[in-house]
Amino acid sequence: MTGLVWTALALPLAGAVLLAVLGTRLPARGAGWLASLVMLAAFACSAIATVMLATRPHEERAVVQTAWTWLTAGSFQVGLDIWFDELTAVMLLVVTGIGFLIHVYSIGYMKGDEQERRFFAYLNLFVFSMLLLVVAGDLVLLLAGWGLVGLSSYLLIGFWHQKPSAIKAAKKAFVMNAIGDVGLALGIFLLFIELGTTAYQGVFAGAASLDSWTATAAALLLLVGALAKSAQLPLHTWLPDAMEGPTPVSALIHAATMVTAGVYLIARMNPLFHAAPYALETIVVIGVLGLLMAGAIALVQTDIKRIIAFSTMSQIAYMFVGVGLGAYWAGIFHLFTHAFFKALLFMGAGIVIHALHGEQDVRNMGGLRSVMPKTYFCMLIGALALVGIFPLSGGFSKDAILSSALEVGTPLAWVAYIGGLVGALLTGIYTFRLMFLVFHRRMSPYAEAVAPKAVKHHGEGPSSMLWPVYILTLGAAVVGFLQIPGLTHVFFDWLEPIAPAGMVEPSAVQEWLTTLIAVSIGVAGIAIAGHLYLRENDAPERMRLGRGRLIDHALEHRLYWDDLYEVAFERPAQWLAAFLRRDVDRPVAGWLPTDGLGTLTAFLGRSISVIENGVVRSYALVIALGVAGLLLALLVRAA
Amino acid sequence: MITATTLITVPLIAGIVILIVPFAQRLAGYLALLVALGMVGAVAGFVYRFEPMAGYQFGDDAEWIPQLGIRWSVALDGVGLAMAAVTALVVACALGYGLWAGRDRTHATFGLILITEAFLFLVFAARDLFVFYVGFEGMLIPLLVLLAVWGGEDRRRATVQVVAYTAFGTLLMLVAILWLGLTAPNGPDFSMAAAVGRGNDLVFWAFALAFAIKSPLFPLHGWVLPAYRQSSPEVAAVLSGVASKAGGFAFLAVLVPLFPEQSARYAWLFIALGLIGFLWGALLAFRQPDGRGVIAYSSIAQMSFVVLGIFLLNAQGSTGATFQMVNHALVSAALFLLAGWLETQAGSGDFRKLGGLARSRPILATVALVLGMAALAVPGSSVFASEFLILLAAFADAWWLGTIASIGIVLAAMYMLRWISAVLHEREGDLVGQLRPPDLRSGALLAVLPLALALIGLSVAPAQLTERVDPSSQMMVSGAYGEKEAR
Amino acid sequence: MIEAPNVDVLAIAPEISLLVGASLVLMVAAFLRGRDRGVGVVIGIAAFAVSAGFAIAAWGDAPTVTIAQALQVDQLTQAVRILVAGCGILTLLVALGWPRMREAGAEYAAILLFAATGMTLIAGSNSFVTLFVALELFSISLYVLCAFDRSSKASLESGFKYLVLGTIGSIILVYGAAFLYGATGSFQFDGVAAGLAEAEPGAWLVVLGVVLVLAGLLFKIGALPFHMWVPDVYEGAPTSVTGFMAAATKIAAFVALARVLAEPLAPVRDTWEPVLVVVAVATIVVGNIAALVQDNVKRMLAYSSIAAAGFGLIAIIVGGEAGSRALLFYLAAYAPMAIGAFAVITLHERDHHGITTLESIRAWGFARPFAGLAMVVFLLGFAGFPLTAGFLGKFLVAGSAVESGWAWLAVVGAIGSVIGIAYYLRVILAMYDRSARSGVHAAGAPGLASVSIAIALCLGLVIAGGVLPGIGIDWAGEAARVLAAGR
Amino acid sequence: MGIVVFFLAAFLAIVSALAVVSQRNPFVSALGLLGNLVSLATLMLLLDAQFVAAAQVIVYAGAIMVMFLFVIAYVGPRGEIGPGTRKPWQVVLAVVAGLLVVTQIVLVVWTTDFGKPSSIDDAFGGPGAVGQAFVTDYLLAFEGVSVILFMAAVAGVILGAGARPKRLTTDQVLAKEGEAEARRRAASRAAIEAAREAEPGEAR
Amino acid sequence: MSVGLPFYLSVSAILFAIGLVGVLLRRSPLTTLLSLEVMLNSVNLTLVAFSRQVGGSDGQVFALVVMGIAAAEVVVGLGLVVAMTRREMVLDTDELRSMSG
Repeated sequence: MTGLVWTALALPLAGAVLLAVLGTRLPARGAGWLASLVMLAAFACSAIATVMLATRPHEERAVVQTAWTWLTAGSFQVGLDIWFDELTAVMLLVVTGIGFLIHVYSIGYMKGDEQERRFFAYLNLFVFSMLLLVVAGDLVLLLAGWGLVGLSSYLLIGFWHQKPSAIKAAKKAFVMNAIGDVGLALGIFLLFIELGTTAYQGVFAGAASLDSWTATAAALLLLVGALAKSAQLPLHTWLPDAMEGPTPVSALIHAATMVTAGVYLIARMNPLFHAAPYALETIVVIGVLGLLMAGAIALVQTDIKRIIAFSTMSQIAYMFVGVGLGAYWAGIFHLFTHAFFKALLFMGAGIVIHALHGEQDVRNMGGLRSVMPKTYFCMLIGALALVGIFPLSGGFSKDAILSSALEVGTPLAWVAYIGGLVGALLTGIYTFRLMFLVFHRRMSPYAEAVAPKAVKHHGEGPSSMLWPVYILTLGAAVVGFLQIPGLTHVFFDWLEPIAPAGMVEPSAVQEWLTTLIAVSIGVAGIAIAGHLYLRENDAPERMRLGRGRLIDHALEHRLYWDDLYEVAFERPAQWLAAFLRRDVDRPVAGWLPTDGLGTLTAFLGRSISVIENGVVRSYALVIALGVAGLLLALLVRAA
Repeated sequence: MITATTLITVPLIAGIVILIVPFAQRLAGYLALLVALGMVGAVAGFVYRFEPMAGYQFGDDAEWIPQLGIRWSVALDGVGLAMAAVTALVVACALGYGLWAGRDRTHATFGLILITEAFLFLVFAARDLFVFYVGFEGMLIPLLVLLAVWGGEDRRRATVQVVAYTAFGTLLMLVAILWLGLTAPNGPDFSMAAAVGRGNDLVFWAFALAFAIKSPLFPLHGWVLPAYRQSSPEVAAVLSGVASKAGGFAFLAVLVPLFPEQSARYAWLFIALGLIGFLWGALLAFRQPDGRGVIAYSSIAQMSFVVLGIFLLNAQGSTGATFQMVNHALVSAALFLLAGWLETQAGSGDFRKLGGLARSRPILATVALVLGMAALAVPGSSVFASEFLILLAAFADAWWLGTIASIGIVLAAMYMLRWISAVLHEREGDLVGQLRPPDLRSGALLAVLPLALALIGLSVAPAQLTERVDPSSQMMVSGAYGEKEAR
Repeated sequence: MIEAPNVDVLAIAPEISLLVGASLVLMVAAFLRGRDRGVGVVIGIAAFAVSAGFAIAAWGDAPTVTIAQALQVDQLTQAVRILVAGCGILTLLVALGWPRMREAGAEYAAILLFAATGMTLIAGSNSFVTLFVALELFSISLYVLCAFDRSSKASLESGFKYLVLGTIGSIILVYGAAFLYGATGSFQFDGVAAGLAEAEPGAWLVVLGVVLVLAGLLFKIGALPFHMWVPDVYEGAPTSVTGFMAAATKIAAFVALARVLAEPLAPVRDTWEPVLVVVAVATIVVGNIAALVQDNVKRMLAYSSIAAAGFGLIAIIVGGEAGSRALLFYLAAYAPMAIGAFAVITLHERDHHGITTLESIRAWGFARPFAGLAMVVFLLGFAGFPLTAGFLGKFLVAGSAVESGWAWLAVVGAIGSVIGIAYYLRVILAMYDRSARSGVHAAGAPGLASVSIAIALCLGLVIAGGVLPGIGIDWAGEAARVLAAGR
Repeated sequence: MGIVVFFLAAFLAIVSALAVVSQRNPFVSALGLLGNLVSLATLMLLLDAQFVAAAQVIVYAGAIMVMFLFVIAYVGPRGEIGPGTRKPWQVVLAVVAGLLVVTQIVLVVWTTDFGKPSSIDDAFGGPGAVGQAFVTDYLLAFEGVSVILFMAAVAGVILGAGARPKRLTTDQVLAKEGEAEARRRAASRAAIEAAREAEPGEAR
Repeated sequence: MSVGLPFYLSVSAILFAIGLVGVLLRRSPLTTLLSLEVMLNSVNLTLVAFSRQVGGSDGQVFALVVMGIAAAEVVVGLGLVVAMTRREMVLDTDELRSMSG
């Protein structure tokens, strides 16, 4: 079983290396198939391993295995450990499964790009990193995966590196993630100092013994890492920019897998967070704020992928709320369903963009329903799932989170509950704003000029792009049935052992009640969107609810977070660096001890040369004065 | 029998022979490369035979100048072996690059590089203060000549700056060594063992100054930028890759063990300087207009960080510092070779004239990316492992120390990404468009590849190194650690 | 009846050999008028060799005082005899490279032999009369040698300047000796010492005598403020003579100074010690700083020899066994470097057909690889880089200072050395300036082979003294014991 | 009597010394030196140093002065350089140095208690006593002086002897070598050029 | 009352200073050499005076030695002057400064 996990981990790495080494010796088309095949194999391994895990008795389901000692120094020791349990299995399946589909999709999407091989190498590298992150049995190893994920994300966002905007976005993502890495690393330091180990076993066993301040500090530091990776407040600004990358990347990394790593981390570290209630509350607060803010911003975006990106941020904020409330299973469940419908939405958007020759602005779309019916259908399913319309998957998972808030019942939980419902309204509006602007209404002139012709020639897309979408559509529709309140209980049962201190589980009544409310709100949101955007008018991109220019302006500028960072950090740092270089380092360290002293000694040397004037009687004078002077000094001294 | 003496004598003699005998250019290059590869083999043999717990090994100890109590005493422990290994590798790669790039009067450059290697080995293996001084000062000569003769436009000034700094430091150290050696209780004795704990503050500072300049530790880094910028790529690689490590190594292997009391007492100062230097170098690297500037300031930052790690005086700090030195040697040597290659091929290292090189140059892009990512310590890389250890040690020392230091990691990410994108990405620069530089191939690739592969290897299993280094490095700081605990 | 004093012929055989050699040379020259005068040089070399042979044969004999208390023949005397003879041989080899030697070689050799006789005598002098006579013997010979190139205005000028200033120096010395005679009633060293020991401390007459004697001797070693003649004389004199002056004169004058301080003036150490400390510091500082701005290489080396004199004074101040040993080794190490360096300059003057400046020597190192490399080694030796004899010399001097509580003087010396490195480097940089094209082609000319032999010999000595200095240190130690015992 | 002679001789010595250093004409200076050394010989006689006084007159007047006069005659009017100096600070400092030296020495000798002069026998200062000292205790010095004088004679020949026929200066020798060298190089350069033109493909 | 030692020494000191100042002020090489002779003479006076005081002949012997050496030095000095004249150099020591700095 562990062998399979190792294999699943090694396969994408091997794929990446193979692609990098073979390079142009590999036919361009072959690269995609090779990468996809690797992913399929990895998925198969994961699936079989999961089945084998399921056959084990409950208490033997957490398996640890060390390949070799990775790093040691003094008492500090990190093994190359894998930790395979139920949570790992879920993540493995999501990463390899969705990953496989996206690989296949990419074959079509990237066709004709001259850098195809590089793309698939990066994709495989990403999957390896993500797998390392989820199977790691040691916090340091998790951090390694954590960082490598960021690296692959950087590479993929900046894949089209000729575009300065893409490179800028990639750098931004990397730096933000590096901040998160540092936070995570600091948390690991603290845990090592307190517990003497960074392996999960030791940390889980020792978490309870930590005093509450230490536990809170460690948890908050880990949370910094989670926030950066999952693009949550206040480290979220990189995610919308990350849409500069190719669409499959957005689907894989910025929807299904990487950005959910923060949720995974919190769920994984639940014994620690359990010991740090303040940290959990912080997570809830951040989650609520994030889901509202991201939903609001999504209302006014015009880039199709950015809308989905903000939606992703918002949905992950839901997951944060879930894990923050202690309903780890609900958070992971939402992660699971979200992976399907969000990947689906991105891939659908990718098909649209493909058909429009790269156009991403929703104002240049419209009316595509008739041209691309299959895509429309699939995306509709995805959108409904996102809004949480019964019986699609998103509803079950989101409502599980909200109803958990009911179960918890603290004031904060109530806030979360209300916030979540408001968020659901926003979700309905922005999702169907997207759908209406893209697929309904009258075709924009650009779309009219491009889309019908493209579809006529190539169909809605190559089958390698469509089939993954179909599969995901199916998944988005049905995976929610794993956990139908009162009926099925698979997900909770499966994940229950990962939280030794127990998980919050709402009652079926709470869940159904919430579902009722949430679905109504969602439908209301759709209706509002219909009211606003289905009618033809001259300003479709405007969210006309907020008439104040201030709100519009603020939302369009994403509530000024980027500007804040620029003014608060970037510019001062740039200025400081320039100042130090020009006015401090060069003169003080560079000039003064070398040229400065050199100038001084040269001046002294020339002064001495002046005395050495070549006139012999002047030399004699110096000698005479020297003798007289020495004599005087010594006679005075002797006297 | 191959011992540490072999490591020193063979490249020294070979270097002098190659320097003097006017071989044909190619022949001299191949001979030098052969010797350098032989050294790699010899060091590999040492690594294979090394017993981590057995202290100093492969040593020789013989009378040299008995009148002064000076012995030819050389041996390698884990730390020294790690440094020697990386030196052998870096020098071989630098020679390979030089051979490929082709210089006028090759035999002289190659001979001098081999001589440098010999002196470096001497520094890393010395067990006698006199021997140590010979290596420490001796390596300066060939490097200076290499810089002064084969350097860039502004080489004169660079040379003078290097001399002004380094000579000053080492000569004061010489006086300190004399004091230690000649005032030994049982007559003159220059062995390091006899000097442990005997120094006073002045002697300590004389040593510290020399090492700080060589490292370079903030604020004594003024010579670095001109030296690194004006050297030819292979010399810059040796200079920043391994020669500067002599300073860091000396802090760990000489200063701290010899002066446990002072090291513990003044540790705070070195920690502070290391911290400032780490951030300072990173900030300045961020504003450099060319690749070498970035790498030079990142070297300052990294070496300051190493000093910080050493003066934490615990196992993670010292092992991490050693490991970090190895990593940085590989990274900066490779980056300098690459930056130098770029300058030759694209006509300039100026960012404004570069850019867009990744387009249709997959090998260059891959190698540069791997190195860049290693340099910015992407988690999972070997540099990450070493920085992690140092930061962990810093955090254990004081939480705020580790926290502030970790800012440097983020800054490192920023300047390395700037370098990568300025060179590889975005629009093609003017010079790139005009000169159409080729992809990284043949000799230049072969020279950089071993360094990159070594980095990858160390990323896969860093413990292979740390396990060998750890007992030695812990031993080195144990005395000072005891003092620190006692305070 | 006048009782003839006991003259131990064997004890003064070296001097006799030199004088016989001089006479022979002159006689042969008379016979060979108009024909090849190289014979004179050969006889000169033979005379030096015989002289050195006698001295070596007598090495280790019990010290004697001969010719009625006038001359001490001990290890120190023998050492100086050997050193001076060595310098003489090397100088004659170098001088052969000078075109004038074809006409006036015999006279040159003869006067060089006279000068050498004076130098060996001064080292063994046991009274101020002997000291003065010996001093004048070599001084006047040197005036002649400096002006030997009658066709060169610079040479005549340097000879005249040296004569005027040198005579003033000598007069000051005699004047001082007269006052000491007045104070103690004796010119004999032991008599003076005994008289001074009885004299009331700080007596003005004694102070007067001591200051004047010191001034006279400091003039000869070229210490501040009596150094003014050095640059002009060194620059103007024929280059081989300059080398001889820098090497042999320095040895003789320093040994004489050391003997005078250790024997007659030992009781008044309190009087002269502060003088020498001030002079030493000033000499090191001024010599080094002034050398920094020189463009004429000979002149620069003249200033550097002033600085070296300051360094030697440190050893004199330290005194005792360690200081004297260091002094002797330092002087012995300095000699081949000086002669070698000036030999290289001789070669360059031939190649360049003119004086040696930083401008004219540009890129010359590439044209003459061997001489260039040798020059680098000599300059590094001056600068005190390891593995050269110069390093060991400075090491011993600084070591003796540190050992006996004069560490700050060692630090001053070290700082001076840093400046020194800067100007030696200027020469190296110029010699290997790739941007310049050497206008000089290595030309074969008669006599150059012997110059090369001399350079090779010097090179061998410099490196041997740096790598295996044990014999030299023992040897210097044995010779120096005389001075240590005298106090 | 002794006092009068002393002061007279001392006065003459000083005046003649001043004449030596102040006269524009070196011939007059030389005569001043003559007066100076005769006065000094007188003072030495007062100090019972008859032999030295005699030697003073003989050596100086007989040898040194003659040489001086010959050379002065040889050089002629070119040897006349006026006392006027172009460096005022040199004058000031020279006088300061001279005064410092003289005052300090005078101060020292007048503050030192020398005690009574030793009693001496008749032989003191005579040729016998001095000669005996010379060939016994100071044999080496004696021989040394003779070697120096021998060497000086050789030197005098080298420096002042009549010019040898057609002797080139060093600069000329070097220049000649240089010309030969330049010719050689020009020839080889021409040969290389010719070879290049013959094979244009090979030229770089 | 006889003339004491200090008188002689004072005369000698004065002569020494005069000679010294002569060297320092005069530009003619010949006069410079003559001034040096004055200094040498003054030293000789000192030696002889001390010799009388001490009562040994050492000082007188030294004076004779000095005389001999002065002769040798004059030979060389005058030889140099002759050689300079032959090379048609200006006989002005202030002009003898082809080397300086």
